[in-house]
Amino acid sequence: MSNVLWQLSTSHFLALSAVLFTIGVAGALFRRNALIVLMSIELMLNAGNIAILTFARLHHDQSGHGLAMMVIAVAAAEAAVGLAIVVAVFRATRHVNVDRLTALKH
Amino acid sequence: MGHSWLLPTLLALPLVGALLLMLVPREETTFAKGVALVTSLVTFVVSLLVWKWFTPTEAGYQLVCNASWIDALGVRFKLGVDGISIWLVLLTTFLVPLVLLSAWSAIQKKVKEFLIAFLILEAGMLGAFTALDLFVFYVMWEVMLVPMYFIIGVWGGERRIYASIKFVLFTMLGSLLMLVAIFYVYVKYGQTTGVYTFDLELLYALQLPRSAQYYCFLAFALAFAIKVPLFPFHTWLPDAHVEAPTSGSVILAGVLLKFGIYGFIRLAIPLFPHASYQFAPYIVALAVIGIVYGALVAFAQQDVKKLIAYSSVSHLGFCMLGLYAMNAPGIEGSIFAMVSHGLTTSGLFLAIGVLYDRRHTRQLADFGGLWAKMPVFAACFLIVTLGSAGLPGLSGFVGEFLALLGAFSAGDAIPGAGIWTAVAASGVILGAVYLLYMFQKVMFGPITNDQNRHITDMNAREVTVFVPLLLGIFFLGIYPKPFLAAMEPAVLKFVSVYQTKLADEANTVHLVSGIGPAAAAGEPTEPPTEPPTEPPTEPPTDRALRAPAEQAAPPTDGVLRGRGLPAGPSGQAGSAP
Amino acid sequence: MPTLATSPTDWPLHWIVLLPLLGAAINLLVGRKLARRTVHLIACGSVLAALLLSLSAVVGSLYPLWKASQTGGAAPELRDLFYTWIQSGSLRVEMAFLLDPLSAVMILTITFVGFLIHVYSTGYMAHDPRPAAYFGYLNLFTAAMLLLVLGDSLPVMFIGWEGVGLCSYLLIGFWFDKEKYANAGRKAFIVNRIGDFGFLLGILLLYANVGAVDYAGLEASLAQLVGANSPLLTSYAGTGLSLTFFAGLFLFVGACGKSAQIPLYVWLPDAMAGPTPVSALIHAATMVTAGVYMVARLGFLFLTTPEVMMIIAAVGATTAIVAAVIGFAQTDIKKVLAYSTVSQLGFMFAAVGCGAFTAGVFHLFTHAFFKAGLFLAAGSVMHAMGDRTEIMGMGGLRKKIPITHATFFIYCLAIAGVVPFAGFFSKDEILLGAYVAQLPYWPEWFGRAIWAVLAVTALFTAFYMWRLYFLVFAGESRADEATQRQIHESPATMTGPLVVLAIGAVLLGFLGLPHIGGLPNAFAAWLSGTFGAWQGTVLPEAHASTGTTITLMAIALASALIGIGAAWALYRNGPGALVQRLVVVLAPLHRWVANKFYVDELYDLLIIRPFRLLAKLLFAVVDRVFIDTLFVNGTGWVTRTFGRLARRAQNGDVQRYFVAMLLGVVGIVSFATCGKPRFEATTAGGTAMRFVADVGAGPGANGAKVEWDFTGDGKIDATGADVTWSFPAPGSHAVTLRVEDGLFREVKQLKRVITVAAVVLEAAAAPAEGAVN
Amino acid sequence: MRTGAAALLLVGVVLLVAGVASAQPGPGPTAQIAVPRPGGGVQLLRIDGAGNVDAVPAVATDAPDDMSAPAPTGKGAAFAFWLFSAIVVGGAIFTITRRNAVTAVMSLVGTFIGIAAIYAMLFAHFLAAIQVLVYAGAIMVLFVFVVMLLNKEEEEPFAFRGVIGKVLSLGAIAYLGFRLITLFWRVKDDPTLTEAAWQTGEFAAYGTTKGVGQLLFTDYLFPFEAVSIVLLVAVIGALVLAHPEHVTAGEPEPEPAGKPPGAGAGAVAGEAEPHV
Repeated sequence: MSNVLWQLSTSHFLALSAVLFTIGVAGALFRRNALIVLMSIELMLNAGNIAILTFARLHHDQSGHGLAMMVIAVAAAEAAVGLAIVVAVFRATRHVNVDRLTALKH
Repeated sequence: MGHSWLLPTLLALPLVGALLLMLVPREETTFAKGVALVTSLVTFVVSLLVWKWFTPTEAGYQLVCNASWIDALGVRFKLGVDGISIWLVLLTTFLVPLVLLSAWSAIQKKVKEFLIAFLILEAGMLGAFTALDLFVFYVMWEVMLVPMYFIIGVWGGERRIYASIKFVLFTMLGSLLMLVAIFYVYVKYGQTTGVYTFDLELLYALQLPRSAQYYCFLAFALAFAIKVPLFPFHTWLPDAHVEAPTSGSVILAGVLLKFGIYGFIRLAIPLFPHASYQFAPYIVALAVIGIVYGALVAFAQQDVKKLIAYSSVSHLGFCMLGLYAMNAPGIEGSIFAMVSHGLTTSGLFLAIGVLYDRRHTRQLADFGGLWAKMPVFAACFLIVTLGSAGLPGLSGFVGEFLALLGAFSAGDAIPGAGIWTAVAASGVILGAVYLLYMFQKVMFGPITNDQNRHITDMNAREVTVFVPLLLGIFFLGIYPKPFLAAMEPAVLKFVSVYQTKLADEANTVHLVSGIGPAAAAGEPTEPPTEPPTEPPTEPPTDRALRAPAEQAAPPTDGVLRGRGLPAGPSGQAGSAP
Repeated sequence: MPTLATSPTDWPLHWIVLLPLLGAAINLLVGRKLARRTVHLIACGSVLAALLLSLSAVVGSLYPLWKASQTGGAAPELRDLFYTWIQSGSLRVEMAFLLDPLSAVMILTITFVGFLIHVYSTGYMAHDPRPAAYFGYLNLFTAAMLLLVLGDSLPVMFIGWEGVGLCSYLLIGFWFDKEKYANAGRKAFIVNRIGDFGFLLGILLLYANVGAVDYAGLEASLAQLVGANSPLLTSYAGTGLSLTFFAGLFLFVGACGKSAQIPLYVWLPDAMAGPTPVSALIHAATMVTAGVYMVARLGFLFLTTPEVMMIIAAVGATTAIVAAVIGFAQTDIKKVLAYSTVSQLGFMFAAVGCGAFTAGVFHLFTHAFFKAGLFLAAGSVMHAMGDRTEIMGMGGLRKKIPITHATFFIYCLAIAGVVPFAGFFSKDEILLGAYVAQLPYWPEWFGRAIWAVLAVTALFTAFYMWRLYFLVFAGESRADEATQRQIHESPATMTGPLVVLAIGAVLLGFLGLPHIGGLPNAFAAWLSGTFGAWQGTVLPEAHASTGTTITLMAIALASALIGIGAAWALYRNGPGALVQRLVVVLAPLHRWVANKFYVDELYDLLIIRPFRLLAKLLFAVVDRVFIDTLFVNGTGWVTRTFGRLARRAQNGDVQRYFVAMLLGVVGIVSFATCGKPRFEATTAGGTAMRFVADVGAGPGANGAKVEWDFTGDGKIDATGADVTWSFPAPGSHAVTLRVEDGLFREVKQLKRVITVAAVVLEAAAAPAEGAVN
Repeated sequence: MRTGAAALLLVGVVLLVAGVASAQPGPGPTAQIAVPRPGGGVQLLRIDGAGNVDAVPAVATDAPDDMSAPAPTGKGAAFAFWLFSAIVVGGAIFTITRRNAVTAVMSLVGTFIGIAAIYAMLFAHFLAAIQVLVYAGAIMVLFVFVVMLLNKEEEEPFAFRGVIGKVLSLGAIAYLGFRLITLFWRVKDDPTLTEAAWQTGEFAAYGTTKGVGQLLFTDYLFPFEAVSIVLLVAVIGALVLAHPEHVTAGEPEPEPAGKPPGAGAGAVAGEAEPHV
């Protein structure tokens, strides 16, 4: 047990990213508020970033950092557009409960 | 071999006509019809030219045009004509002008589009008949389908949508399976020889292992069985015929049905001889059932067009029977029966068209006693009906007689040939029964329906449509020798290709020596195109295909079929006294 | 037409067929525009030209050849190769013509009687609205019949065969506006077609096994087969019966269809719906005799199968007697004659069946004359009685239409078989031939049984013919006043042919005199040209003692006279009291006979109705329900239902879509990471086995460590994906494979029991160069 | 709000205690921080993109380092790791459980800062900065802005519509998490992960702005430019979407039964935002 606690290895970081990802998925699934869903997506993205950087570190290769940069940029874009949509939806329907926004069904 | 420009021009003419038609303003219908008719007549003249330069004594492909089309895939725009396809090409170019003439007053709405569709259909048909490249054949096969869909779908009767969709779905199902088989053959040939090509003459040399042959043959056979139509796959035909306009059903019955059998002769049997040898009993059984079933059901019809549709099922059953006899009389009989069926059934449909233009009904009950009022029509209708019933002296008999004769003496190719042929010969009686039943219901008896009292006889246009047909029926019946002589060498070559590949017992993917252009011309087969960069990976189907070969022994019915050439007195030319 | 002195093998016989064909073409195509007289002229002219050409061919060219053959020369025949009809593979059918004594007799009958009937028709059909069509069909018929007779091979005969069938269809249904007549025409054509089916099968069978379709070729190959006693003849296709049995049987079915023998005779009585000259020409003189001609022509084939000859004789005899019996109770003049034709045809078939080909053909020849005459006379009677055919309503015409009466009287004498007339000699020949018939495998009594049946039939024939005569001509007229008044003799064009035929009925008998006292039998001598080759083997005609011949002739004459007497007694002036009592006493029998033994109804019940039912059933059930609704629309329905199911899953809930995505991810992850290792073992010769491990293609594959344990002791025996290991002994061994994943360090293990080939023993002994397969 | 903070504190304390309590002498050397590396020298493995491994000539160290033997790292790194991962996980759980959106946003900011720390431990210094700057700074500000805009108290946070689907997904998530963890657990271990051992020579600038910048502007120039375009499009998109005029008064989403649709539409029209 002791060396698991004190002996850091790639697995720790990957385990962390796995946990974070799982929490993000749970959030996206169970929360009704569109904002929280968006935040959970951010979480999932960051979990991905951690894993990328861990492997970059493992393989001594900086291209992982480049990729992480791209992920952050895309996340930013995604957040912007997501929030814009949420605002527009809110303005139209006065609420942002995801489970009542099923207009795209038809 | 000269005149390689001829076949492409034959193909291009209808398309040029279609383009010209597009320029014609919409309301100038008569002018448009004129343009279409002239184009089709010019095409007919060019096809006569093809016949003139066609040397009947030569077995190989003639007037071959071999242009490169898609080099990356090894697809060559290769057209050629031989004894088997020459008459079908001529039949097509012969029928189209007649049909356009007969549709002069029948088609009222969207005339221009109708004519364009028809000319494209003609180009598709000619292309498919002359294609010597599997890819070109498949493309033309689909090009044919689209205009036919429109002709039935737009200008058809009440339930035309249902009929046209059913028609397209049936044919599409078959052709897609065929496409898979084509690619399989293409890849297999590429892997064994490194040369990726769709060229039929080269592909003929390919011998696939037994299980692969079974699956590919079934794929091809389904596509062509639907087109023939063999017994269980025929239900699209009556609907398509009933709903199609007269000209549509004439071309559908006259030419399109022939692709089924042509496909068998050109593709299915030479490419997969073992499989066709193995499935021969079942296909012959279906054909004979088709003959009897088609005739019986035709007898129970109230709608004349449906009756004739089922008669086509019955007639083409004879062609299939003849084809599977695998000897010269049988196959020549089958091809001849196809051509004569093209003439007689087109005549029948045109006659029904004449009645439909006057009475706008197809129910037998509405007619009766027309002979008195329409003697000229009666004469034409009688000759065409008797031709279709196979009266000796008319074209129908020669085809049926040869097919039955070939099938009867093909003991090895078809087990129990005698019994099957006897049952098929009963089709001769049934044919007379339902055709004369129809003829009597329409022509004989007192005039019951008062609308028939003042029905007018055929006008000059309709007579000019019938005259060439009748001449064809009589000429083919009285003097069929030149037609049969032209087919002879090509048919014998087909039989020899079939037998050499059948005799080759190896159960692996390899080339059979002595087949393909090289064998005929004698020089080694140099690869016509350089292989593309890297051969596509092994299609997954292959591993699945090879697996069953190991466990399941090929489904021979107990006795392993004799390896020797199917003897029988009429097997090879000149062997009989 | 000058006699064309050309070589026997290139005589333009085809013109005999082409002339009437030309006449038919002209009449059918442009006849409607021509005047009635020109139509008559063309029709009769073309047949006359054919007659003259035939005469010149027979007398001019064939007769000298025949005379030469009498003194040992070659068989007399004229051949003409018009052109090659079908040439496909080894099958070669020429449109070739053969004129030999047999076909000479036939073409002369056809053209001569045909011409007389054409002349008669001009009178009979004087006020018919469609003369061009009628005469066109009549010419077409003559051409087809000539083609049938002159044909040199079976397929060419088949063309004529179906051609005459077509013409009879058109002519029977000539007055098509009456539904009944059209049905009769169709019935005739279909029954003929059934016969043609048999004929076709016969041709196919012969060609498939003998390889020839023309008579000469057939005769040669059959002789060769008989000579070589080939298995084909002893037991074809393992049936113990000879090939020629089957071929003969099928051909005989064709003959039955055409010549209206049991069971395919039902169409002939109905064929009386056509105009009377048509019945005379087609259903008396020519077409119906085609069957007899075919059997005679293929005599060499039938002689090789005595069983079929027996069947032919039996069928002929039964048809003769059954038809004669039915003839008793008929009240329609044409029906009586129709059944009489069926009966006389039965006679001919019985003769041919017994091997008496000459007698059969001779009777055919004479029958053509007096039966055609009878029909024409009946025509003129109907003409006189305003087209009514009910003989019960006739009577007393003796004085009113004298010429018709006189000729009818002669014909009745001829058909009854009274001495000087043709009927006696030809029928007597048949009776003699039957009496002495003795073919191989035949029981001795069979010939005499046939003779007995035929003799009784001869008596019946005399009876019903003279019953007809007395009812129509004797006693007072039973017609109503109006018809009686307008009874008048037919015009010259009609009575002329009657007289000529009457003369024929009288004189022709002397052509075939019986062989007693050195009387010359010209007919037999003439036909020996054709039958000579295989005639001798069969007919012991010559050595029938004069005594038996005379007694048989006496019996025949006696039966004829008895028949006439009985008819005179019963019907001398109309249906007398005796007849009434007889009808009452034999009421059930009478009803049966009057309704033709209910044969038509039987056929209708057994064949036609089930046929229609089957057709409707097949269409409704198999086509509509089974294939259409089940398969075609069924697939449509299946795709639609699955579509609707899928649509319900898309309900717009974003999180539900996310769940779907999630499941996908989970699936991929789990699939990518938990593949099981596999390996294949193949014998590498001897007890060594080659193991190839399959570690899959995932990211971890390339760094994977593969360890094998063959000895089951847990220690690693070998590493690497492709290993060859030789086992100490054959039998089953436990092999464990351990694979450690390159990326995730996951270790997977697979334990499998493999059997090393037991056959290893001798392989081990043999030098192990290892037959690796 | 209060219970969340308490839970976070509790987790931290527990970790602290466990760490100290378990510091008995492990099988390895004693618990001093700086322990000389046995055998010295590191065998560097470079794995290029195609996945085949080739050994880079050993850096001038005295002997190839035995990869399998765990090199003892300072406990400080481990302690830091557990602390920051606690912050990250706690923040994440807070984000998805808090009823109040603002608390959720704030806890998300905390998570991001924790993640920045983790990046730093992985020597991704540049990215740690970016993380704080872009993520915590810009994106979270955006979120805060929007949360403030639509701050409507939520009656019932969790959507349990279609419970079967959710339970199914719960099972899937658990399996996913477990599967990932077990897999990652067996990933090839690299003891020098958090060590600067090989941070010499050409790897000197590993993770620093110079290193990443060099990489971005040479090898990955095209993706870099592409991302800039993506951002541009995103900006325009957001502008268009959020602009008041362009919002077509979409037909109001059908309210659940009982709430008259009229009222909903009225409400929107009534209190339309004053034009920005």
